Amino acid sequence: MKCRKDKYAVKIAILAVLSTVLLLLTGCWSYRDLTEINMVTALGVDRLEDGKVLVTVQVVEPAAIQSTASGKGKGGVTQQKPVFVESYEGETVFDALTSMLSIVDKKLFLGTAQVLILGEGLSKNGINEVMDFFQRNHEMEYDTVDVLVAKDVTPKDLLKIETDMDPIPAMYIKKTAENTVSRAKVKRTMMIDLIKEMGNSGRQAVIGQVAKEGEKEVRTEGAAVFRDGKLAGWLDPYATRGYLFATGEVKSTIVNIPADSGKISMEVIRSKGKVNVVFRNGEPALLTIQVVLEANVGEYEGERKLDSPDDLHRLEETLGEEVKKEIRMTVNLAQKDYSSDIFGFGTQVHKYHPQYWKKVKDGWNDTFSKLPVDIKVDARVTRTGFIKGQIKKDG
Amino acid sequence: MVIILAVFIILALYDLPRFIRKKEPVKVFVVYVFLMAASLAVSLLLAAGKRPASPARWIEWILKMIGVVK
Amino acid sequence: MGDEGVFEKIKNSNRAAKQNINSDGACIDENEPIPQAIEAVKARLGEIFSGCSDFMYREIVCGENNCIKMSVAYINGFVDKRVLNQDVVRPVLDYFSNAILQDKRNRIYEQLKECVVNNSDIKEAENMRQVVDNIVSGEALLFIDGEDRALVIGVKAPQGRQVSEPDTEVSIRGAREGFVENLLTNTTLIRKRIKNPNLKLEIMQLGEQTKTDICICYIKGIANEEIVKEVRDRLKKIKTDAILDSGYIEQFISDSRLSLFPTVGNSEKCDKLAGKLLEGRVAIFCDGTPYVLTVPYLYIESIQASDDYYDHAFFATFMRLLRLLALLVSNLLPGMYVALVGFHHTVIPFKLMITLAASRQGIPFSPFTEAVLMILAFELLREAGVRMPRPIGQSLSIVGALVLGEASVAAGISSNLMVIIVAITAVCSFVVPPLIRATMLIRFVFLAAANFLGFFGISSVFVAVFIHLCRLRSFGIPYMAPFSPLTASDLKDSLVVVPIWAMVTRPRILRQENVKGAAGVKRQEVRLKR
Amino acid sequence: MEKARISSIQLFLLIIGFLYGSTVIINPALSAKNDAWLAILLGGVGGALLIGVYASIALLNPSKTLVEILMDRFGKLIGNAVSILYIWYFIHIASLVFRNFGEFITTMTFPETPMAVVIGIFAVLLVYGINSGIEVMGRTSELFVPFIPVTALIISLSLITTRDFTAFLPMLENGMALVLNAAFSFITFPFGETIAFLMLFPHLNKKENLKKVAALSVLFIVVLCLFIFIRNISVLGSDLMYRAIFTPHLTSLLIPGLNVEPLIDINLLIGGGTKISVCIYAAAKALSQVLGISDYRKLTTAITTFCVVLSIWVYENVLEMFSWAEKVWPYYSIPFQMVIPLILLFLSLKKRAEPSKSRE
Repeated sequence: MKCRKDKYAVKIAILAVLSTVLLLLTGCWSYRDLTEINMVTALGVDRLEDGKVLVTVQVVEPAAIQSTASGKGKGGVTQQKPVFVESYEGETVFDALTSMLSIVDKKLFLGTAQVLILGEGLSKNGINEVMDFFQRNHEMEYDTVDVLVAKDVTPKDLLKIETDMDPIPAMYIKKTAENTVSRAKVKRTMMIDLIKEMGNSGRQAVIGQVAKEGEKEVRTEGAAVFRDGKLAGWLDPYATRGYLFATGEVKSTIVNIPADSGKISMEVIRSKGKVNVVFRNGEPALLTIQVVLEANVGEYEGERKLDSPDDLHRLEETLGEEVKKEIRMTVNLAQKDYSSDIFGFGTQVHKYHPQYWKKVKDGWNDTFSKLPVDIKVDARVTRTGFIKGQIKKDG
Repeated sequence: MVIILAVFIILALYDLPRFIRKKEPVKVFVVYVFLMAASLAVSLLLAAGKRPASPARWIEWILKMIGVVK
Repeated sequence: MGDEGVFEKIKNSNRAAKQNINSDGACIDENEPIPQAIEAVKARLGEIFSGCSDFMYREIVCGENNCIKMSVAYINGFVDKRVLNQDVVRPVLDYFSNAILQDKRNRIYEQLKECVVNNSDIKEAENMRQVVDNIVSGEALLFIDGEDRALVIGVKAPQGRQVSEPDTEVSIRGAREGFVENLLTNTTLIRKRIKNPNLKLEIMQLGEQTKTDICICYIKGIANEEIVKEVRDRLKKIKTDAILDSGYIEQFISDSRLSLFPTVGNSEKCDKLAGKLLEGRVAIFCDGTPYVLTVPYLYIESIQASDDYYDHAFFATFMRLLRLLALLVSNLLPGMYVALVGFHHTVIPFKLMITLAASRQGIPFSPFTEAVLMILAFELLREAGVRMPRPIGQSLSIVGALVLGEASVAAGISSNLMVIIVAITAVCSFVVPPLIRATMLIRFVFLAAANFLGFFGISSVFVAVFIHLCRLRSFGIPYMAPFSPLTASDLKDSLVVVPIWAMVTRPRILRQENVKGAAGVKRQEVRLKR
Repeated sequence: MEKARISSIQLFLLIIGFLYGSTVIINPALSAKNDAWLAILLGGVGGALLIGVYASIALLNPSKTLVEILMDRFGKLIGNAVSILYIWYFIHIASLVFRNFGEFITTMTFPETPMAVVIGIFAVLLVYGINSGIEVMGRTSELFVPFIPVTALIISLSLITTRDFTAFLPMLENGMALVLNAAFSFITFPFGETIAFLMLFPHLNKKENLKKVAALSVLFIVVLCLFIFIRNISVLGSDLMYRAIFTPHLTSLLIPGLNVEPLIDINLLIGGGTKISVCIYAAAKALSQVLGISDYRKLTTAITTFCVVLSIWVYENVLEMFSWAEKVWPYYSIPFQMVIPLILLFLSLKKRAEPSKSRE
């Protein structure tokens, strides 16, 4: 009994000494208190004339956010600004971010980044190089960062806006991009999508576009088309929607169709898009785009009455034509102007005709530009809202 | 360096008195001391920045000699 | 009896044990005979009980020519004097008042035993040792001149408080009866619930000085004989001066004496104990304490409550899971917070992160220090609440609420969130009373690990704790049963509780073999499980 | 000899934990890119055969550990020599898993923490587990290993919306040779290493279940790997999956609105922990049997210390770890995992045939 107790005592003593020694001698390496980091909410990357990278960060001040959120009328105390924006240039993104520590007080933490804005200059030079850093860094959250390309404005200027809608401008920009769910006029690209598209030789990247609108607001509309990581051109909002229809990324949107003397807004509530490549004799002969969509009548300013199924069939046809027109416009842009397979036809070729793909892999965009495209839109109108026809005085 | 020594001393203090008390046969001591000494030597070399060629390399070399691996 | 008295007693006994002196003033041999002459008895007893003012010795002289000499010895206040007079002294005087000493002496003894004394609880003492033992246990001893035997008459006065509802284990449904300090009352309470001769109660005495009655209780045929034997053996091995509470026994018979986790259960509730007995557990009663021990005690029992069996099974299951959650939260929450704030910023959702950072702004301490301080403050308050006289309770809670809740935040010493976290942790720790002590200490270990290596530290400690739990055994039964080793049929009363009518087999894990034989007999019958 | 017994389900879970072990970090089958599913299937079949061989050896030599079997079949001298080689092999496996684990933690969460500390703490934990004996290891695995499929399922379910189920096309793009190569690596990487279980099999309480348990666990792990592979490729796409260092971790990062990084960490702790403890247990047990020491526990600390040092010593950088695991490991393992066991099986069969003849 006595011996056993001794053994325990010795064991405990040794374990205690061991752990204290370990704890004392080592300390905490990766420990970093929340108050000792600068939470980066938005990143802007641009390339300067001399080839250096200009990185802009927007950093949030949590205390200021809290006070603006909780006590708006707490006057008297000078309000701290909720965010600050700093820029720094460096050879690489990482270099710039680290060098920036010479002007900011705490380490920059990228895990909270909501938006990554790529400058036009950078995009024209190629984005693949700078994206490497964002993949490699362990703090980045691939699935929460919205990637946007700034048009006609530098990322730095864009991040400096102070909007009234949200204390954090980055959140404001992110939310305008999120509205794509109900608008479908901007391409929303999360970082993970971009990374996947960049690695996929059968599909070129398309990134949403953001521009400055006045002093305090941004406009998130349209998209930038890339070819092999380099900016090839822009899509206007309607072409963007054509692109989204074709790739099946439309969640809901409003399509205006002309009718008689008035206008009709059709609310697309469901849409599926599929691209395919038809092979003949081992060679691709035809590219097809099939879209099936379901819509409601959202607003009807037309003259003709709307109470028979035939009226709806007529609307379906017009809607289909309208959507087709938009897709056609996008296809033309992609084939003729930008020569970039943004729809992912190449992926289809890669998946189902790997032998042929090996031959054309490098020149696929040129092959793509020359192929005829067949677009089929099958629109269905199911509901008309609360009422059937429009107001008629004599009804 | 000091930390490594400290850890090894603690480990030895943890085990050896137990062995002595229980009057273990000599072979236990020999094997124990051999393994610990080897570990200590390697870890001191590593800490000093003089990394000896690792077993992974030896194995690769042997396999290359035989000609299985290019 | 005041606490100081107890303390003195322990101190004395310890000292005695150390010096290895038998502190019996007079040394009594194991087989010292009872002197035949009543004067010698008187002298001997007077010697043994010298200085004991509560020792009473009453001589009775009766019969013709005062030929019959008897004496009664007892401890004053321990026996019910009214009963003693009524059952012993009066009948003796009446019966022998005119008796002539014509019979042989042993006839007196026989007569006394068989037809005079009105008490049903009569034993015999054969030697001086037994005599003294019985006197100090509160029996009255009747000596007859010329006999080397003495009658032990059970006239112990019922003592202690009334049976009442236990304070520590409150239940919404179920019996309000709790155990009291008196061993006999307690065993009766159990016998009342299990009216079956198979309910065995084995009495033994422990403690060199205190001679405390200990009673092993089990149901023959349900309890595993090996466990009963093991309990008996372990109790017999106890060599100590004093057993003042079942807690003493618990520490002696625990499998793993250094483990923070209890491997011996205790309960104050009769219905709960009856349930445990019927599951095949062994109970250990200890005189002088309302807490009855049960073995084997498994981890799962700490999240079981007697209400579970009286309530709807779904509700009971929900409560079980809730308790498990509370257990996890009370262990892990402060550590998790420290890990999140210190290491794993990516895990925190963005908006929460802003709130967190804002609440931490301007706090001079690291989250670890903050957490330790707040938890210590809380534990202090809790301990103070237990120890101090009740009337002061109110002021303490005001101080606690103000200091902890308001002032520390206002003064910028701790963050709002930390107050919330400590509060949640505290509430959760009260949900699982048997593990409060373990939780309290392990919480700090988790905190330190989290501060050192974040989630990796936490999960390391978590795994270590579980290895430890898997290592533990309670009277041979693996502590983490029925999860590991997996005993499928016992899962019915683990994280889920099946309705009482579906619990057709007894816990298999408690008796490795013969489970079907025991339960199979009355399989269809709905058996009271607890 | 320890009288400890483990049940069939405990062995099943131990094998699963062992096989899953570091496969959660490095899955050699992934070198076949989008044909990895084929490599997993082929490797699984091969692995099942190998484990079948090991189980047969154990059944032909009941209640004997690998060392005792080697002594019986090869004689004392050669048996000792081969046993010592095996001890080295087990130590090597354990240290490789230690290294994988350390690399994972330092890359993913604690870039500033020295790897030795992470590994060291893990080692202390495991020594505690191993010294508790095989029974406790079995019981602990019973509590923890079920976490592995559960977390895999949770992560998959939360990613169900972001999937492209045709991502594994085209088939056999890079040729069959690559697939076969990957399949072979997959056999040697998790499956062949179960040779360490030959030190554990004698503890199984119901010997007749041995083959069933082995077969079931291989089936389970193949299904689990396939499941995880399909999840990863359909979420990440083949290019990113191939480029990522710790694929499942990356996948788990993509759960919308939630970050369950710690879940993967604990998976690794469980799987890797099981694997390392089985290996160190096997090594310690083998060493104690070779030397004739009564209790393996005396040697665990020393062996674990050596493993920790070896794990830091063995590779210079993370890419060496990956390329070595893919290129050298399979060939290095052949004698240990295939040649010697097959010889043992042959000799054991012969031995069983002999006495019946001599009796006639």
